[in-house]
Amino acid sequence: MGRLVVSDLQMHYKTRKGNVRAVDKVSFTLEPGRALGVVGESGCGKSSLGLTLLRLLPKNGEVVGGSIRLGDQELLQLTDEEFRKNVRWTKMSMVFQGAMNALNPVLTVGSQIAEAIVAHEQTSKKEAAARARQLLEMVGINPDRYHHYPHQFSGGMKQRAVIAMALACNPQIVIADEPTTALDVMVQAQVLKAMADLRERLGLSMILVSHDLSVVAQTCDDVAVMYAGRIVEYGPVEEVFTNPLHPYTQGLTQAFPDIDAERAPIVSIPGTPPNLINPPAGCRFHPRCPLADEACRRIDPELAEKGRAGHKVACLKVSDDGQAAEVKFA
Amino acid sequence: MSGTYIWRRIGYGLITLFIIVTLNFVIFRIMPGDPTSLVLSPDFTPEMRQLLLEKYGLDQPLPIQYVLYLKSMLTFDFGRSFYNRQPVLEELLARLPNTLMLLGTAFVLNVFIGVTLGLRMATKQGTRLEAAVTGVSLFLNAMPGFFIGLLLLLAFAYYWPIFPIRGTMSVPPPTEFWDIVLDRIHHFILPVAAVTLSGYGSWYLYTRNNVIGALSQDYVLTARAKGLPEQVVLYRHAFRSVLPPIVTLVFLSLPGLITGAVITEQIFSLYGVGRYLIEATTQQDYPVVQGAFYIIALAVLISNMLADLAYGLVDPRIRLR
Amino acid sequence: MRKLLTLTLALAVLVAGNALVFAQEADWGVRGPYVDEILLPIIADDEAQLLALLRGDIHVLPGRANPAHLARLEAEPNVDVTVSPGFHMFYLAFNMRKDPLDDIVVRRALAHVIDRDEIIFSLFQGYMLPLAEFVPPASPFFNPDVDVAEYDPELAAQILDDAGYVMGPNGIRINPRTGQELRPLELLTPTAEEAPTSAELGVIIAEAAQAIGLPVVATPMDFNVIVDRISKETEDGGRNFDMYVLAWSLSRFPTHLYSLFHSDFDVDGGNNNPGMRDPQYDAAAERVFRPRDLDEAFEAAYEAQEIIQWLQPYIPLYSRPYFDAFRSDIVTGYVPHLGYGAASNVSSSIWTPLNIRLVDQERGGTVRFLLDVEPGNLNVLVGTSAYDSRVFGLVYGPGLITAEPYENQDFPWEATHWEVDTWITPEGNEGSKITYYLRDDVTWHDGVPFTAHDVKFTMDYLKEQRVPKYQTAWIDYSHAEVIDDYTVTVYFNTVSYWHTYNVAGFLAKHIWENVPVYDEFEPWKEPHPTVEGLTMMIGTGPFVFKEYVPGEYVRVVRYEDFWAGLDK
Amino acid sequence: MSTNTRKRKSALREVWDEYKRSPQGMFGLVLFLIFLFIGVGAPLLTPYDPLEDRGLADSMARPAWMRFFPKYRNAPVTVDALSLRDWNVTVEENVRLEWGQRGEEEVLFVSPAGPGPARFVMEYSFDYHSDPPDTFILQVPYSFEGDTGVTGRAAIVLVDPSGDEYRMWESRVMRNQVRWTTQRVDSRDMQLKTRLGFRPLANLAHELIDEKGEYRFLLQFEIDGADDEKGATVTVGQSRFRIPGRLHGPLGTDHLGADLWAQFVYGTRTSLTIGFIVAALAVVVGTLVGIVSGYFGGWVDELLMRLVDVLIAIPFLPILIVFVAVVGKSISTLVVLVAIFSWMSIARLVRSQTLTLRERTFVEAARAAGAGPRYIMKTHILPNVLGLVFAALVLLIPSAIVTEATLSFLGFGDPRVPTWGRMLQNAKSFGAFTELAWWWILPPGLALTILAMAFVFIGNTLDDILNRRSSER
Repeated sequence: MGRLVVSDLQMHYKTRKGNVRAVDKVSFTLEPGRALGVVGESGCGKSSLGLTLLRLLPKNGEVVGGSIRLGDQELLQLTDEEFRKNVRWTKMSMVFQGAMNALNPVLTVGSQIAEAIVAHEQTSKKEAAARARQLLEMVGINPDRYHHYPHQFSGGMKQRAVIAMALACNPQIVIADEPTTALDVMVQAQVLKAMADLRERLGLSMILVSHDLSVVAQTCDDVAVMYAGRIVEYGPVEEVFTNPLHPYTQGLTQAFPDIDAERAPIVSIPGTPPNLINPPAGCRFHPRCPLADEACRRIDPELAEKGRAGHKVACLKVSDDGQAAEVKFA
Repeated sequence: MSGTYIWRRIGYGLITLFIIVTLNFVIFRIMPGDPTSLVLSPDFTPEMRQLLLEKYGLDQPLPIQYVLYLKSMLTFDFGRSFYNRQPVLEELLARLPNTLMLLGTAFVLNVFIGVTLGLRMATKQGTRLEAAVTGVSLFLNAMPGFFIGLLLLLAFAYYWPIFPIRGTMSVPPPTEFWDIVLDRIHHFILPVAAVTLSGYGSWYLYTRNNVIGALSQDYVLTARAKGLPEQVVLYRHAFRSVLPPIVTLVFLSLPGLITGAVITEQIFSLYGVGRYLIEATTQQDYPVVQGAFYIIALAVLISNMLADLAYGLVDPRIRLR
Repeated sequence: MRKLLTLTLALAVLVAGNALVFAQEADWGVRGPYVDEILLPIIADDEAQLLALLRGDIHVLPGRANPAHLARLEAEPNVDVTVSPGFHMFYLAFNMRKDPLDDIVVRRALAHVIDRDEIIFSLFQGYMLPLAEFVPPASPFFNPDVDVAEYDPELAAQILDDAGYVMGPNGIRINPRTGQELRPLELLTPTAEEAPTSAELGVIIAEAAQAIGLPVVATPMDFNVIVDRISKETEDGGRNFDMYVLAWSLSRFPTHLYSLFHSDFDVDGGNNNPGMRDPQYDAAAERVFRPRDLDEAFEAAYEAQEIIQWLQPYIPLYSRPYFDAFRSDIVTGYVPHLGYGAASNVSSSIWTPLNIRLVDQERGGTVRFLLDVEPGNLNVLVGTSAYDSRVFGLVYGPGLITAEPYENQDFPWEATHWEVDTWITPEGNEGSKITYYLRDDVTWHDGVPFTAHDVKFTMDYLKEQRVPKYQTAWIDYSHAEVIDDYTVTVYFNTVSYWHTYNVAGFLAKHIWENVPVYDEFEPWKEPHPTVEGLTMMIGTGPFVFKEYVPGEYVRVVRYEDFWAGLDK
Repeated sequence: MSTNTRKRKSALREVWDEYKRSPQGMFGLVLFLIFLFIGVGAPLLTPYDPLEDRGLADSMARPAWMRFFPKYRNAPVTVDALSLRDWNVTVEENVRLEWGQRGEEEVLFVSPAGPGPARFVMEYSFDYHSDPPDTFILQVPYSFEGDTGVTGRAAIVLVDPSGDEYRMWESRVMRNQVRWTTQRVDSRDMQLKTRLGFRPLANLAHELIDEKGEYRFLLQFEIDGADDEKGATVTVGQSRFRIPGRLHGPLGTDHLGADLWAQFVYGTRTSLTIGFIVAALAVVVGTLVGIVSGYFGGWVDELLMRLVDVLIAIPFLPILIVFVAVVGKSISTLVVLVAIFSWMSIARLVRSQTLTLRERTFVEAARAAGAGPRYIMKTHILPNVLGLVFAALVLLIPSAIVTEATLSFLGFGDPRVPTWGRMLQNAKSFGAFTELAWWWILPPGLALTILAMAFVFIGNTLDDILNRRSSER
């Protein structure tokens, strides 16, 4: 098992009005067996990051720079066919946002799991089906429901089925894109627990893309906070969430109070994420940042380790020793 | 799919049929004139008219005519044509093979060309080829069916006399089996082409748009992510999910096909049911028109029902109640 | 010794009384027709018919009328078009029951504003013949001396002025009876698919009438609706129209003068649509319908024409000649028949099928003859259209008496001669009694001789079955007596010279005596009981019916034992 | 209220802004506007009435611009000339001429100057340099008035450049009074052709005017038997000579010599009108049925949806033909009939939309507040389905237009109204096929196609935008 090293990854969507820089010089490392959470508002590029890793971009999406290494293999150099055969699902799989739609409504759930196995391994359909039943059982679904259609499953079951599907070909890394959105809280907890168990049992690495900080806090080891296509803060979950340095992260943590916490006023960060075709000069957050000054408008801050080990942040207002002003969003 | 559903569906069908059948009767009785007035001859006397009315059963009071009519519909004994005194059912059946041949072939071609082309082009969205195919299809689809027929006739029968101008066989027809087949094909090419050209477009556009829609669905993304080959993604996932409406449309397109038959048979002078219907209408040949409409309505209702059933079969989400 | 039928006719057709146009020698001394086979492909579409002729798919294209087609055919070097005046009459009719058209002055004024030249040239490119008389000139009963109303709008205006229809302030004349402006007069014209140009014709007439202050408005209307309105009586006994234009196909006999204008037919469903009720005319028309002999027929027809020309219940407008096209490079020997055309009306004129032959072949070969409309029913008692008759003419022949093509004089056919007499019916009335002397060499297609029994059977069968198509034949028929195998006397309950022509023997007794219901019999579909290769559709005509493929064609072949021809 | 309208306005603006961005939609809109311009501006685009102005040129004249093809360079153009003054008197024997008036018209009175035969010849000559024409017409009005015993004769003679003479017309011997009549000499006259020794179908104009050069028409009058007491007068009116051209206007002429461009232009007008009215009627009915059916549900819904089923189950073209035969062919009944068979899809669409809207909170709230069904349907449901309905309306227009054209083509249209379908039907029935007259066949057919396509483009674009908006809401 190798680790996943992403460095300076740049991905643009080509549109008639210009290139949308959805992923902009993103770097991180995912050690085997660890879980990385990617958080941010919608439109910040976190889903695009997942799609880029699995090379599932729409036609106008194009990787324009950087590298993705898995173990000692540079994934960006593989042809589409090699990538499809050797990487997808066998090394890296994905649990998609909204399990409702991730399953084809006109095919049985079991067959959708089995077809992934058939596509990658020299197995008979029968064997694949047997494996699929095991997988269903593994995520806590009665294997007899192999022949059922998605609409006969409850939301949580569907999500677990999708997870089972992600595990079909024994991948090293699972990218989970908002796996629990649209589920109610109880089910959410069940699913998260199932995922955590499996990860432990199978020793998977995971990238969890979510806008829900609490989910990330519960599930992940590390967290990357994305804003406008960039990682603005990175570090161990505990560290980042208890001691958010970037004003944006602070805003997020205020917007998503810990579910355990007492009722706290829910606040939101004023303004909207920037247009990624023409991102603001300097710090991309400056138009929304209460601390922004002239320097912020000019200088684009680097993601750098500040304060404690492994806690990186890209903000001019954070001192090198990791001191940051507390920001209050009303 | 429960029994009660089917029974209810059949019940609705029967009610609908009854309404159509009754309308059919009423329409012709409110029509000005009677078929005897079409016998325009200086020798035509009032007595002769009375004779004909008796012969046609039109001298009976309306309620009795209606009852007799309903009975004839139920027993499929539509009586004899006023115009040529031939049994209506026999006449219809005699014309049916040509109509079926024309529409059957054209319909299969329509669906086949439309759907395969639509699938193909859905994956090539944005290319020049796709733009050209879609443009041509839109154009042909917008062109009135009769005009396509006219143009084909004008081009390939009048200007370049490659194809025959009329009928379904040479006069006299060849005697060898294969010559007969070739002769038939030669005669059917233009009409079939006319129906196909004017009809495949809607299938093409429908398939293309829906497959494009399906391709942007999450489950297609999932399928791709799973590393399935592109063909599998396209056919097993994208196409399979748009199949139910297409199958339904296959059954629901029957009324449109009948309209096509009327126009095409008229333009290419084919001995078919559609042209017969128009002739009978202008001749006020009630038994023929009523019989033909009854059969058409029946066919349409049955195919509507089949459409429902087929949808249930191909779409697991639908459980008919 | 059997008689050899030779016809040597110098044929000439007059075009509307002008010059001698066509002359052709017809002469045959062979048994039966020249050609072995006539194929009749069914082609419904006008343009396709024309193209079929040009391509050689058909050799004979009867009954063209479309100016564009005629111009095209004329330009073709390999196509001959014959022109024969016919008994067609396109007319403008008035409702004489309603004010103001009940006033003869108004009708006569309208007769003077009709510019037939304008109609014929602007709508038909000159291909129609102007017709102002009530019997077409092609008919032997045409009276050339009646005064017709010439086109003279000034005279029309003057007639109206003189009768007190003075011009009102709005360009509409005042009705002297009411003192009000004349009400709008609706002119019903059939829509395109029935008669493509009659809507325009209606406009021309309406404009001409408006120009002299008669508020005529043309309304195109569905054919069925027009027929309904003009032929059905309304509650009050009138009819719901003012004026309309339509056409009649008349015959060489002037009997239409009776059935179209006699007051007896001013009843619901009767053909006296204008509502003519003139005692003097009725008397003349009755004599036209029931003449004791030809002289009386002529005299009465002349008189009736004079009266009706003055009363003007119709204004005849034009007559369509028969334009029959032939591939002159393939076929020859066609015979234009005055009033029937060269190929249009096979059941009335058998001359062309008998005489037509291939250019490069003395005898034998196939001629392709257009069939415009699906025959549908080849039972001779049912099939009514002119196109069914085309087949019937070939298979059944013209009957006991026919007409020669030059002047339409009687021409003996299956009867060598006949005697017309009278008898007293059991009811004490006078009736006609006609004795026919039949040829003894006529046989049905299955070889059975054609005899007096067939004639009697045919007449009895028609009456017993009340066959509508032949109502004129049986309605006054009493009974027939077979004198011997080749002599039959037929008795009618009324006296009329025309009965002579109504006697027929086209039903083979040995076939039809087993047919209980005439209109359910499908003789062309049933194989002949004894002779292989024949159907039950057998006649005494020059061609034997072979097959009818619905939608495609009809095929007939030469009857080898046809009576007209060389001695065996 | 004012905020509401402002909101509506800005919503419209937004739709338009979005619409502008769709090239397909804009293309459709431009095409539509072109047709709209042609339809609305019809009277400005052509001086002719499409149906009543017949005989503008020869029947089936080609478009004027075909002159640029070498084959038609010398095609005859319309010659329409002549008043009485154009005639030259060439022979004058014993006659007295006098100009005068007859009503408004200038006429020439000719009477014998003295006893004995009087002879009088007038001549009209013209140079002809085009290809032989298909038709010529000469109309000469005249009358004769004479005392008993005085007779007159008249004749018209054509002299061609090589000097051959053709006696085109000869009067009977005129006695006493011959009323004012117009003698027409027409090259299409079958009787004239046979009299001159040609076949009755011969193209007389082709045969007679077959060379280039000077042609002369001679009008000859003779008066016999006049003396000092008895006289006679021939009155000659304004003659008219006409060679209808073989080339005419932008699209040529039909079989009656009527202008095809005028028919096309007015056909555009009718097609658009029919399309809009049918669609509007169908939308009104469909929306009403859909809302009522969806809102009330129950047996009302059941009944209305059965009706929809029935109408959908009937193949509409044959039944329309039957109906047209029953009800008549006026354009208004046609419109109503087509509308009757067009509203069902809209009813279904609106019904399903209403079903979801009915459950929405604002409807529930209104109901709780005591609002009646009429009010709710009008204020809450109707505005919310209007957007979708509008797109459906646009998509209905082309099918209505094509349906009308098909009916007209099959001969079931209103003969008094110029439409594209009628043009095509005429083309088919009056020889455009045998002539391969593509300039008659293609314009209406292609116009139908392009207009239909324009509406489809517009409709699809609107449907996209409005559907997205309504699903986003």
